[in-house]
Amino acid sequence: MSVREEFDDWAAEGRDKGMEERHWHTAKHALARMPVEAGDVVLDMGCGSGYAGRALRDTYDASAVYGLDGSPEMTRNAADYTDDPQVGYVVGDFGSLPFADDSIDHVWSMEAFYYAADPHQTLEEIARVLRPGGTFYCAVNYYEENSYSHEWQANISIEMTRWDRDQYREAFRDAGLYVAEQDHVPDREITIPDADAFPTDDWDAREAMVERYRELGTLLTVGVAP
Amino acid sequence: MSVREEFDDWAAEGRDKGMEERHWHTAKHALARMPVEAGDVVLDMGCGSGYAGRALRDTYDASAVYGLDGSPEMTRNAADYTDDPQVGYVVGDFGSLPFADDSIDHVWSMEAFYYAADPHQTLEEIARVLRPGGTFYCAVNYYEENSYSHEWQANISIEMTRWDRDQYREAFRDAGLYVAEQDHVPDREITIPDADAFPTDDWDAREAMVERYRELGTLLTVGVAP
Amino acid sequence: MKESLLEILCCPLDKHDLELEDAEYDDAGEEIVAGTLVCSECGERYPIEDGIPNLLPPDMREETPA
Amino acid sequence: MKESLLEILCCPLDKHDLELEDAEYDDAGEEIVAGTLVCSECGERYPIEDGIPNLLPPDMREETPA
Ligand SMILES: Nc1ncnc2c1ncn2[C@@H]1O[C@H](CSCC[C@H](N)C(=O)O)[C@@H](O)[C@H]1O
Ligand SMILES: Nc1ncnc2c1ncn2[C@@H]1O[C@H](CSCC[C@H](N)C(=O)O)[C@@H](O)[C@H]1O
Repeated sequence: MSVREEFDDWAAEGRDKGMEERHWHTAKHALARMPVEAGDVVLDMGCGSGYAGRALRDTYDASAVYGLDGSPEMTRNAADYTDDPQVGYVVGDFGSLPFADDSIDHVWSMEAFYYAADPHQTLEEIARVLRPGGTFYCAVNYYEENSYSHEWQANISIEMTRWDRDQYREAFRDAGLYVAEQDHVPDREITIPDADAFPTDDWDAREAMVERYRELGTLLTVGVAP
Repeated sequence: MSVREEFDDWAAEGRDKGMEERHWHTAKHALARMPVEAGDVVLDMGCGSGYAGRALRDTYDASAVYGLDGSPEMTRNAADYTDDPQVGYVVGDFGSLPFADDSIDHVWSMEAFYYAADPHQTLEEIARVLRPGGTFYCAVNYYEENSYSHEWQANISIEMTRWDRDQYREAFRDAGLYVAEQDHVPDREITIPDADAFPTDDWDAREAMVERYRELGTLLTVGVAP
Repeated sequence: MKESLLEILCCPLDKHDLELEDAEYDDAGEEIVAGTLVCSECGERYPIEDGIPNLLPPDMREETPA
Repeated sequence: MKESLLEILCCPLDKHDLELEDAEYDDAGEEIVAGTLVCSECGERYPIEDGIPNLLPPDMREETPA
């Protein structure tokens, strides 16, 4: 199945809203770190329901936020959820961004980067569209150190990139981005039941759930265009 | 009083250790974000007891960490606490760094930057010594939004710079640094007593203490040299 | 989509400028609701559907069934 | 201080290289415990005390009372 087919289905099933709710727990903390100034143009890559772009507009008074997604249905849903005329959507693929060189101040991406067919090429595309000094905030829950995420590949037909922390930094640098920061952003909001509730349907042991959410959390890597 | 006199006194009174203990609550989270690679050279500006540099060496296998401080007594204490031959100390002033251009991979500074006599000049010095892509992690508890810190100036003879978030970002950019991140790092470790313990000696209301530590916390601004 | 988006959009294949054809605007005249974006270099045509430009490379784009 | 530190140290005033004079080493011969760093350009002299180089600009440096 293609990205378009797979995620059009997700959008039709309303999974965009479920992701928004779960991802917000950590995404909001990473979004709050972004050095967006009034008047900046921000790109949300793999925007899903578009919640991150809307939050950026509300918080920073960015002059425009564009959500790019490979699934037309995702962008249609996102547009439906959006009142703000300064927020727009584009159907496009991570591998060949339809934006001019140096045209974007900051790029955000949550739980989407690893779907890129060629992640190295996608990083080069990001470095190309960013203006000098622009940042790429790349947030992922699917990564090597998060062993709990490894099984996700079995549920999806698209091949996912599973890098570890070091590979993220190295790939950013190979694409010409400086690495400014790497961090695990914990999810402190998901409810972790008391020990006697375990095993649950999803978790054998409480310690595993604590490790997954409170310690590993979301891996954030921040790149800066030279 | 000069920086040397003021902080030599602090060092003699053992206040370096007290600061280390308090500052570690937030410093460790910011240190953990730094993109230091094995073999990098890191500078700790205003190192005090030197705990941050030692932690960087232990965590990242940096090839060398240098603690710079304007107080000879502080560096002497720091050297006493240090076994690691790859960690060294230098007495020097923020305003005229004794390091060659592009000689440092990353600069760290906790609760020290605002003592610089001319903070703009200090930022230019930092931009000068950093190699392209090197980062400056600047962490402060004394800043405009943290109203609880304003009274500190009354207790010290050195004039302190009290910028707000925007001023930090703007000054970094004026000095030619890209701004990659800005964040409030909460102190989740300091014990906040139950409501009925208030007023305490230091705090009128529990809400104020919560705001100071859990919300405002330490202001972190990350710059990247072009 | 707003016309201002055109300033930064480009052809995903060769990164050349796009030209707007057959544009239909909303009642306020602020949003382009339908039309075609045409690459000024390679001539590739990209549809605007429901106000959202589809700039997938042609081999990844499939026509939405009617 | 280690000799390797000399590779990146410079005169705080004019940023020129420093030369090591009158160096005393520890028993292992690995650490410089005393000596003077001299600017190759302006000739300003900076002491190494207890193994720690004092590179404060001269007007900020005061001799530690004996
Ligand atoms: N190669 C590709 N090009 C463009 N979008 C892609 C893509 N691969 C995956 N996507 C999109 O990336 C999204 C991943 S789901 C994450 C959505 C959102 N950022 C959130 O945090 O909830 C999906 O909407 C999917 O359509
Ligand atoms: N202009 C200046 N040049 C060099 N060091 C300075 C300075 N102004 C202040 N300092 C040093 O900065 C330190 C501030 S106290 C903070 C110490 C340590 N970073 C910690 O987190 O605990 C003191 O050791 C003081 O001597």
